[in-house]
Amino acid sequence: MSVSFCGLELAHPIINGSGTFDAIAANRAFAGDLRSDFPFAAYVSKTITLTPRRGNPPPRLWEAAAGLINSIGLPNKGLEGYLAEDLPELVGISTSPRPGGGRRLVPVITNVMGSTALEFSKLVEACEGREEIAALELNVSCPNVKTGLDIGADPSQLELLVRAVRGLTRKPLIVKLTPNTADVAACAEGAQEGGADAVSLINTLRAMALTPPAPSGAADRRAWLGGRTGGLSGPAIRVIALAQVAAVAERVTIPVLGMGGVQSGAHAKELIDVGATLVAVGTESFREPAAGARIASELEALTTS
Amino acid sequence: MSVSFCGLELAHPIINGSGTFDAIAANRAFAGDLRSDFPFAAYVSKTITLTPRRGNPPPRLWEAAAGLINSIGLPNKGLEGYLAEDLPELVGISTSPRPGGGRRLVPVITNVMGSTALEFSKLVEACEGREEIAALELNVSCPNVKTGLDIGADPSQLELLVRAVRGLTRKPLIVKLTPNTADVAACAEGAQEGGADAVSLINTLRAMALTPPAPSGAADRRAWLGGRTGGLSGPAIRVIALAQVAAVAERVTIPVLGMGGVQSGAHAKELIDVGATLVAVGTESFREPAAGARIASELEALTTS
Amino acid sequence: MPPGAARGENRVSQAPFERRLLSVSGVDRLGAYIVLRVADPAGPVPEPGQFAMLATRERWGGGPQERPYLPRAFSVARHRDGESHFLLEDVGPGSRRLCQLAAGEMLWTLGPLGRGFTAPSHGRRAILVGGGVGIAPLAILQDGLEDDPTVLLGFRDGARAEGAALLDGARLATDDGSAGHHGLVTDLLAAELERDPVAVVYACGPAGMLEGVRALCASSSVPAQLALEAGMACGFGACFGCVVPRRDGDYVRVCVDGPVLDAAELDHVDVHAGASE
Amino acid sequence: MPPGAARGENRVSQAPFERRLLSVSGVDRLGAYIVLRVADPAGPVPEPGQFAMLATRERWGGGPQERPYLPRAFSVARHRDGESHFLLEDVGPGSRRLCQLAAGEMLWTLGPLGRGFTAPSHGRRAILVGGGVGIAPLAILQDGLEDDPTVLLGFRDGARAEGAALLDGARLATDDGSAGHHGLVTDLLAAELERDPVAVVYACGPAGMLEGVRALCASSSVPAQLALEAGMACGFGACFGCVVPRRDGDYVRVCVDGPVLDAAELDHVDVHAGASE
Ligand SMILES: Cc1cc2nc3c(=O)[nH]c(=O)nc-3n(C[C@H](O)[C@H](O)[C@H](O)COP(=O)(O)OP(=O)(O)OC[C@H]3O[C@@H](n4cnc5c(N)ncnc54)[C@H](O)[C@@H]3O)c2cc1C
Ligand SMILES: Cc1cc2nc3c(=O)[nH]c(=O)nc-3n(C[C@H](O)[C@H](O)[C@H](O)COP(=O)(O)OP(=O)(O)OC[C@H]3O[C@@H](n4cnc5c(N)ncnc54)[C@H](O)[C@@H]3O)c2cc1C
Ligand SMILES: Cc1cc2nc3c(=O)[nH]c(=O)nc-3n(C[C@H](O)[C@H](O)[C@H](O)COP(=O)(O)O)c2cc1C
Ligand SMILES: Cc1cc2nc3c(=O)[nH]c(=O)nc-3n(C[C@H](O)[C@H](O)[C@H](O)COP(=O)(O)O)c2cc1C
Ligand code: FES
Ligand code: FES
Repeated sequence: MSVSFCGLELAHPIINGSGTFDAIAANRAFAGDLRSDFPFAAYVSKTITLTPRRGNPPPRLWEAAAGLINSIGLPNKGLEGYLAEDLPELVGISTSPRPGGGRRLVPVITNVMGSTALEFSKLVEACEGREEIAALELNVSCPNVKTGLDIGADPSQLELLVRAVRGLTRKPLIVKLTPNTADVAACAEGAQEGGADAVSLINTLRAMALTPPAPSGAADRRAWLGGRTGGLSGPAIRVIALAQVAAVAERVTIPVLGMGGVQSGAHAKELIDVGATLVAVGTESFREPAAGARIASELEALTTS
Repeated sequence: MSVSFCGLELAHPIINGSGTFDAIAANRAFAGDLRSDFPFAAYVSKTITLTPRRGNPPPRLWEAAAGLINSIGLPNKGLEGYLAEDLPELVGISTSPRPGGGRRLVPVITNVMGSTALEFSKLVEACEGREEIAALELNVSCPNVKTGLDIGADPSQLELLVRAVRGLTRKPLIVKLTPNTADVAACAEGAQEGGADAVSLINTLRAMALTPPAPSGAADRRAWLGGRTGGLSGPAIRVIALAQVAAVAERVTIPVLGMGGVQSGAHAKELIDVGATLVAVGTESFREPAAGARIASELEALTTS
Repeated sequence: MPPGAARGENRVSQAPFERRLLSVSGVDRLGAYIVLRVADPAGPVPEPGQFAMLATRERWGGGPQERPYLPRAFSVARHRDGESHFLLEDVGPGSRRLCQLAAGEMLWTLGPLGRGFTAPSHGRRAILVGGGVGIAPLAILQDGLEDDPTVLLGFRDGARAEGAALLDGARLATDDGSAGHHGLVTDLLAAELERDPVAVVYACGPAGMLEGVRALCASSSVPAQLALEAGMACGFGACFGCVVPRRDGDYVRVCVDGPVLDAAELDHVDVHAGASE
Repeated sequence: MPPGAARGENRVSQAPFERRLLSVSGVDRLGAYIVLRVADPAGPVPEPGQFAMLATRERWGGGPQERPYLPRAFSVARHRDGESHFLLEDVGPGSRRLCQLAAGEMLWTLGPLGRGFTAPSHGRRAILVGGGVGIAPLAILQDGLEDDPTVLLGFRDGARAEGAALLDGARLATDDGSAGHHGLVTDLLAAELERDPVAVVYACGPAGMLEGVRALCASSSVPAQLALEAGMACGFGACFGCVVPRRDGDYVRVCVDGPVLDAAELDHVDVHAGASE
């Protein structure tokens, strides 16, 4: 089951989706030593920005049909806080011992987002200096200040952005594509042209919910989410993710990290069958914190049978 | 409850989504006279093309989490066949008598698609000559022969297309936008600039399914659908539709026809609350043929309470 | 205008436009199958070969896959004493949920739908050929025939072969030899046509079996009516999802142009016509 | 390192990482509420104020809305004889489904989670203030207190007021006057603080009530611990969805920094903190 991805040797192909598992909080909330019994083969941090962000006002969650809409708004301590306080706590984590061999170290993949190429450059440069970081994931789903569209939605713009940071790091560079685009495969190509070592997808799909009618009956039609709109994740988006991952894998030669609505080893295998090398689990971890480990063994059973 | 839309006076705001209700087949399949007891306030034809199409090879359906993927492939008799055989059977249909007043005539909205502006022009010209057609809906979700992207995915291209046909008809022109784009509001603006009288959304979202593992256990990883990929509809896409309809309604001044995953009057009301004038019901009619009438009365109860 | 008038003699009874909430009056085990009895005293009497779209009122959907979402198609296996009978095999989430129904529970029902079998033309004996759960529509067909037909049924194993009790005087074939002829039901059909080809064949079952029946009948120019299956979303011609290719290359909707088709209309029976392969 | 060490004295018992499938040992009606008893002899003993994420094994999800999808958060109301008790009110699809559970059915449980109440500092009497279903964590708190606390509970109506039986020696207030004081429970609290302000207040209930308690205690500088609610997706700090604003403007996660927060940390109780408003 062990797999190599951009030079990282992983215990199995299942990792977490950025922003869907807080290793530090989980290690505190749960008994036992999660640090030596980690459910994922690699740990992806939530998105880190140059300066600290509080995130969006609540409510931040809405449960949709077979899915979840979130408008978390990327709260984080900012680059300095992350490097100084969080990163040290994230090293030395390992998976539980597996039939194959003993414990495998869990490399840290740091996910960063800037609103300009310059911001991305500063983030990448700072991370390049820290050997605890095994790889970088660029979150290019942030809105372009001028157009309001996601930076990553335009293939040529994305290529320029990746090229701008490529020279600043020797670490594997994963570009997390936005699904809110007309042609995700062209965006993946742009990322590859710009020098990305891998692409990951899908991020959440733009969605919205309205405040439910009050018990009184008088309906209040404001947007429910503090961020007004949010991103849809979970089972509802799995077949959309499958189509986008297949389209991207056909178009690029670099490895693909697939995600979106994965709940089982069978779901993970479908993403791998259409071309993904690794599979990330997000929302399912909310239903079951140990989902990553379960899905990894289900996948193992499916592939070795 | 009666509502006017682009000059059409309708019994209520609920109509069918193109390709999700065959009035002629339904009238044959069901007892009683559906023609004088029609569930929808207007009837939208399935997409008509210049020449006949057989559609995609089966299988054409896949049931997803809270949704349906279809790769029907727009089978139709072609323009001539539609005008000669179907259209005459579609006139004189009326809704069931409503508390308000008696029966209301159900106008025919003909949905057409071409792969070039010229094809669209021929379709629109031919329809202009038939008074049985009350309005036209342009399906611009067909792939551009060069780029492979949906024609409607590029705002400026869309504006040119609409402008090219606008002059050819005095009938209300509804542009059915594609949801597979980075900026659906910009596309709506393009349609408005081009002279559209209204926009409708959302069409299905590109999705994919793989052939389920055979009972033998040997998994066959071919794409399940004859068309390889298909379009996702139903409850799973409702919150995405809500976000797109809200974004479009904020940007354009022309009326908006909203659809996507509507199963109840409450769902229809949410689309109206974010700016839709009419609401179309698609997949829900498969679960319940009379869904349109039920949703219309649920909506009436909600809005008059 | 009933479609029957439009083409052929297929017998058609029309469904009410509103799906109806009916109550389960009984559930009987029949070997590997379940016979679901649904009280429907007021509903239209279905014709042999017609089907209904079924969904339970409670617990339709849910679970990690959130399936079933759409209703499922099932042939009417019998209609007597104001009850419709359905023969069910658990092959997935929808049929499994229906198999879990108990007397008194409620069922959403849309039907009868589709075009049924046409009566045997004068002078020709009827041969009923069924495979697995596909024997269902042959039972209600047999109920309506004046002369006793020849009944040939094929099953995978002994447990399924118990389903044969649904019809009278059936001769069996099983893949594993646990009952009747050790082999395919089409072997039995071949012998029958050999013996006396003045017949009309009524067949329903997996696509593979139907294709065998079609080929046999074609080569011995015996008329055959095949009750097809296809994945369905609506059952009343709305979605165009249930198509099978006709000889002339056009696609026809199994739900409104079928499910019973004249074998002569088909070049071959596409494997995808049989969802429950 | 348990977070307890990090800040204050909040009592914390840690959950196993694997969600556990536990069996319902009993379901009791309590006026408008349901008391769900779950057998958990082997699990960690929860601290007062902690909660668990619950989901039924069967029929979680489905129906036209396909909800509930995620597990739901419920305070541990009591823990004795190897059983955890939860007090449920049917306010939506998730709580409704849990209210339908019968003895013997299985429940997915993740917990105990979050930071509980801190013991009353020496010399101050404990005043427990609860509103509606929010009285749940006060019961397990009362079970653990050496000296009898003052218990003030508010309810919407008589049927809900029956829930007061969960605690001992409670004084009541109801919106409709059907039981106890005709008015708000905060009226009772005001009088109590008037009488003797040397106290520490433990409160749980709708956001409106919590804000009233917070304001009262602030003005009479009485320490107060508030058990908050917020819509939650995970319950263990993973999603950052359950935040409430702290006085310093930062957001804190109710599931890991709470649910029990020192009133002094809050500028006000945001209405959205109370999902079951
Ligand atoms: C006219 C007609 C009459 C029928 N009569 C009977 C009858 O009398 N008795 C009976 O038992 N059955 C009958 N069937 C078959 C029955 O409708 C199907 O077996 C049933 O729909 C299966 O649903 P399911 O959820 O149990 O299984 P599914 O999960 O739907 O699997 C059944 C088949 O559907 C395909 N499939 C698998 N997953 C999906 C998916 N996600 N989306 C779409 N397709 C999928 C596969 O080919 C699979 O083998 C009939 C079908 C038709 C069309
Ligand atoms: C720490 C904690 C402890 C709790 N303890 C208890 C307890 O002991 N007993 C008890 O009965 N309850 C308790 N609750 C509240 C309980 O968790 C909620 O009432 C429950 O989640 C409601 O779920 P539901 O599906 O029944 O209702 P929902 O449909 O989820 O509605 C509940 C509220 O959620 C919001 N809402 C409505 N629709 C949606 C949607 N689609 N997505 C997101 N939000 C929506 C609305 O504000 C609504 O009022 C506690 C909550 C927390 C955080
Ligand atoms: C609550 C929540 C927070 C998320 N935060 C981030 C984030 O900070 N950065 C990012 O790149 N993706 C983020 N995502 C997207 C996920 O990493 C993942 O791409 C998406 O949820 C699809 O996978 P899933 O369906 O398995 O959840 C977040 C998703 C959720 C549900
Ligand atoms: C089976 C099927 C066929 C469809 N055919 C068409 C079509 O021919 N033309 C078109 O513009 N939209 C077509 N659509 C899209 C619907 O009109 C509608 O935009 C979409 O299904 C979303 O609505 P819903 O979720 O209520 O189904 C089709 C949808 C389905 C499910
Ligand atoms: S099942 Fe929809 S057209 Fe046949
Ligand atoms: S509920 Fe997910 S962080 Fe609190």
